[in-house]
Amino acid sequence: MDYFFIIDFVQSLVDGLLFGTTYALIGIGFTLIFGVMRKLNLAYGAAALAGTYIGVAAFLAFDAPPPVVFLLSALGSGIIGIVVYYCCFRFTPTQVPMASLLASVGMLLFIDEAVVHASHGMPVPYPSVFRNAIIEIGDIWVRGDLLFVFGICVVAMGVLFWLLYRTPLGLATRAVSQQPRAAALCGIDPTRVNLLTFGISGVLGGIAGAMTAAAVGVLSPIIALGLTVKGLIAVVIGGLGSIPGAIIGGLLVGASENIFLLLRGVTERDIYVMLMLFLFLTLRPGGLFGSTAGRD
Amino acid sequence: MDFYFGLAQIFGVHTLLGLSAYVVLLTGQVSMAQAGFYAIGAYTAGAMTAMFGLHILPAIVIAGLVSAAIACIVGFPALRVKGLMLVVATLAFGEMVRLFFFNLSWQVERGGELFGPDGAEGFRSIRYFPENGWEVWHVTVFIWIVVAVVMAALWWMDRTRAGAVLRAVGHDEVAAQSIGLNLTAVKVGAMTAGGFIAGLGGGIYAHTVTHIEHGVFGVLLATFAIAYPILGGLGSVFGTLLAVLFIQGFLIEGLRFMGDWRSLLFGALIVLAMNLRPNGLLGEHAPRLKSILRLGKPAPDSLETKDAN
Amino acid sequence: MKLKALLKAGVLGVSTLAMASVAAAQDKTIRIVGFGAASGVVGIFGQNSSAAMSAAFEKINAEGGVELADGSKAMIETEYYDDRCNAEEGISVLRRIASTDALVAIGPTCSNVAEPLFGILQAKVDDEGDTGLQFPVFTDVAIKGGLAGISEWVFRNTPSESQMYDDLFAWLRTNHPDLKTIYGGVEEDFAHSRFTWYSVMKTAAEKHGFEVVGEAQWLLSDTNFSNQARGMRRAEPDVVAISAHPFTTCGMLREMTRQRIQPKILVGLTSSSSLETLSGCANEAEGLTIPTSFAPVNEEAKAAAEAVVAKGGQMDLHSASAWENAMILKDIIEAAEIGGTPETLEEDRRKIRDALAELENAPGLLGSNKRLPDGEAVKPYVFVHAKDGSWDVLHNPGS
Amino acid sequence: MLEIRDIKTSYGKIAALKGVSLDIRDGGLTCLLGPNGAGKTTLIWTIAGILKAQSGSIKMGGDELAGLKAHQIVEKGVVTVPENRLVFPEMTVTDNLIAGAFSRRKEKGGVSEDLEAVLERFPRLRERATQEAGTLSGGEQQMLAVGRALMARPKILLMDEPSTGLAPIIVEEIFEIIGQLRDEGRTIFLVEQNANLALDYADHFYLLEQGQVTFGGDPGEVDHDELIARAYLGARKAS
Repeated sequence: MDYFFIIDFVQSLVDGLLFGTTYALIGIGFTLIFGVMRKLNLAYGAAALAGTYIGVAAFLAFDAPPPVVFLLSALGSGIIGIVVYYCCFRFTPTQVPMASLLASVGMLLFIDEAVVHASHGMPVPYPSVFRNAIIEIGDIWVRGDLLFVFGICVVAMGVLFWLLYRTPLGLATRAVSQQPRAAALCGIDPTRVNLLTFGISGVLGGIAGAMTAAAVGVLSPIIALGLTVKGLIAVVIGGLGSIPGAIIGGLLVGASENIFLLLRGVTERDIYVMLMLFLFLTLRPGGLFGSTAGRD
Repeated sequence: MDFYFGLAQIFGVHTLLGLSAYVVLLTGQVSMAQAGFYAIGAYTAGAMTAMFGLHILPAIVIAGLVSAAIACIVGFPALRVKGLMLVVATLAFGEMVRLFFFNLSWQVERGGELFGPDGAEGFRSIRYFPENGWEVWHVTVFIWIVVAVVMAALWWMDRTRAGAVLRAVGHDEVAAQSIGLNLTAVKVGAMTAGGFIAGLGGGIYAHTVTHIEHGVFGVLLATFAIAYPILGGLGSVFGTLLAVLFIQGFLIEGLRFMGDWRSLLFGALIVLAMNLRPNGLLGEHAPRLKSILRLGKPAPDSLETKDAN
Repeated sequence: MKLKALLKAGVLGVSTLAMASVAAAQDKTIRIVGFGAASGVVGIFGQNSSAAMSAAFEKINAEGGVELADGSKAMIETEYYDDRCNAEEGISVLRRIASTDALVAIGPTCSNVAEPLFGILQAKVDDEGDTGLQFPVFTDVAIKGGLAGISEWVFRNTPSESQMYDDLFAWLRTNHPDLKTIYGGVEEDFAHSRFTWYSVMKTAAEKHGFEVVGEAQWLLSDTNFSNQARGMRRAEPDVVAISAHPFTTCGMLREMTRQRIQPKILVGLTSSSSLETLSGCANEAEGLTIPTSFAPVNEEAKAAAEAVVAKGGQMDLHSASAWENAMILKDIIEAAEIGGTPETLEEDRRKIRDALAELENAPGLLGSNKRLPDGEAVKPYVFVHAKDGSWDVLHNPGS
Repeated sequence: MLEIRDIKTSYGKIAALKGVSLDIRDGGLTCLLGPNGAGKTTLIWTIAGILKAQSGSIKMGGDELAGLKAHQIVEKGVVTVPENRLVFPEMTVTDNLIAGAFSRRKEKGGVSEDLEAVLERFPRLRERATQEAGTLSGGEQQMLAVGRALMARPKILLMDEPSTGLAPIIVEEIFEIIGQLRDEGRTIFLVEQNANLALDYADHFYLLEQGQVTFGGDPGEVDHDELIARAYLGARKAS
């Protein structure tokens, strides 16, 4: 073990953990929707990407400052989330889960193509803050912009927790996710809760998309599929329906993929990530925090 | 004319892919691993003919068997989970297979040229058909004989106890278990059968396109595999066939005149179809000829609740 | 909105059909059809190529069309098919084109479509035992090295990267004798990028005395390049060569800036000398040096570029090939003495193939294109570099 | 208070309710008896708005309830204690109760007073106020479900099989609570298999057999044994 290897290892770990927060956000989005509706929204990553493009449109058109771009990305993605709800989930029957699954696939293809159509598939620059700020701790460099991404993601999670555990709306959301019928009997309108959940998870997705784009500095439609797959993996490792699980899962995916990259190279990296997931699933089907998985 | 025969080849190959997911879906499992089995079939059959000079028929049978064997092995651990977890587990497996072929380089020399998979460059010159004097229509007939055999076998199975068992598991696992069915055996059996069919399909696919590479067998193809039976309806094998015709024939080939609007419409029409016919184009019950002719009928009603969402 | 799009597209389709049939009634026409990815993530290639092709044919038609064997003139009629960069669709599209009265096809854009597509064609002409499709394909965009050898029905007017990079590194050696080391960056899962680094750039660099001190690999959809850049930082290379598409090229360049890696020379992949790289990261790409077979360096090239822009496309090294293909095909058709009637269709296709095979030189936008026996081309090129948000000619070996 | 007229509900092609009519009287306990599969729970779900009636009307005062959604019916004051409790397992007891008052979120105040009142009524819940509801015993969960319904300040309380799955001694306890609620003058509609016990508390009853009301009256007017036999076994059609 030479010195460089240890430095590389720690550096990979730090970068991976910071980057993993975006996976965690996407994971939380999947978990929220799954928790409330017991359904998988495969259009989620694409909606997040489309929202990010809405933000970047403002950047290109009006040279909007980064905070406005981030905000617009998040809001745009939230609105698209609601559209996805109406198109794929609102009118497909509850007892036919496959219908909404496939409808969301159709929506994924539609949104992706709409983004490509509007942008001609060109990569566009995405604004970031503290782009060139680097904190040097010995030989370990911590990227300032990634720290910012990490901070925003932590704040987003904090707001989410406040929303879920401190507001009537959050109470209603938790009620619907735990016992939808009883929630209706308490006077909670499940349709509205579903709608809101799609909106909120859309906003989270938009933040994740914006932060990914800010970290890379460039936005391209290519990132949608990666976000979807990584988010799904994070959710499953953490345990379905569990928000802390999604966070841990996201960080774990981010860190481990960077470590595998260091140890085994880029072409084999994802094999090991997938293998880890596969083993996780078969050895611990409920995920890390999977107390609710049994109900499905 | 060759154009239509070529199109029929695509229909045939995709029908096999869809049917492989259909068998697994009957047990209520959504498997995203079908593209992986398809890839295994494609590389195996390609290796058999291009590298070892086998005839196409044993080549695809071997491809099917290899895929089936791997599906069986994967089935045991994978089917411990269900629902979304299974979707992701099988997705992970499919990606692992793809990445395996991404890293696989194994070439042999035949007649002064190298044949075989070459990592990211793919596997070139799987030209069994043109090199052996097969016209396009020969290939088409060959493919559809295979498809017809597979469809007939599944149709027949659906009418026997085996089909009833699969559907029972798909409908209600607890109830199926309580009448003494071995869930693991049934699910792994379905997975193995699905793997076999996907292997056949992949084997044929490799020969119709002459060049395969890892990128083809990604998440998108896996999604198409499950989309066919879901869109068509799980009532019978004809649902899958109809969905293949709808997607490959209408959405992809039929709308080609629309230029790049076609891709936009593609997703939108799938969304629309699932909203209008949530149980699939042909519904979830085995159709009689009469109801095939009258497609406009509403989906079979089931427990209708007001908070349908 | 969907309905509107549908209606619009329907109306468009019907009206072009109507117009086409009117035109057919008046004149003789020759059909040359383009195909490639016009939608999806790489749709921009097809859109540009389609614009360049139709602009070129418009120019030819405006100048009176092409002359047939009997001395009559024929207009060129064209259309463009989208294959979405999908192998099966590409094959289906080519079969469809072959089933019409089209003489020759220009396409595809994606190397991963080109590979299987060329594989379904007859490998050797007049090989009775080979039932592959017999239809001439004159490829414009799909650039990955060595593909035309798959079939004798295939011709490519894509630049020869091995020659371009060989010359580039030779030029670098001459002009910067102090540069010793090179570090490669390659997008590992995209055939073209991969091929160009391992088989083209690396070989050329070593040949001209550069020492390869390391390689960084990443994937098409990667978003985090810090590990890769760190290796690069430690090697302190004089030259960094990046063989990747614009999205990851930009991502990597950003990471290099962040880690304060400042090579003396940055070399990029041919495909990156397009607007995409500049729209993605003009600042970081500053100084990126790329050999390209198109730049508006003369009047003809400038005029062509303007005509393509008027058609809603962009002229770059890929779409310039589409333009040149159209022009070359005009000459070929006239030289091969095409009948231009439905009865002579088979024969005409064969004549075009043979004429393309015999062609040794063809005029291009930057000068004369040399045609090779295996169907490939060697085209004139210039070295460009990114400067103040646009591509600026750094060196023109031809001048 | 609630007039139910000719309600028909079906699952697909199978008719579960074939035209049910009955009245729930103001300020008293109306009880619905009937064998398994008679359609009792279907009727509760239909009144509560979870299931959609194909035809018929449910009137409260002048308001038509049929066709409203479940949460709107709760806002009208018709509140259900569902079969099997259906508490929110991963929420604390207090949160469960607060969720019960969701329909009143637009009113100012009052919720904390009601919460205090419910905890007063069920001291066992107060002891476990911060525990997750999923960890409670069956009887405690039933109390929680009743308390949750009370939080909505119901005008009519629908109770579906409160005794299911509980030990006899707990059932007694639950029924004592039901008795108390009745004595406070609340309007209660109780669906119960345990006809013996239910009849002790009922002011009025109906018998539901095969999706139809076959009999109705005051407990004092009929032969309990015969009624109970029919309620359990489902007699041949009343002659």
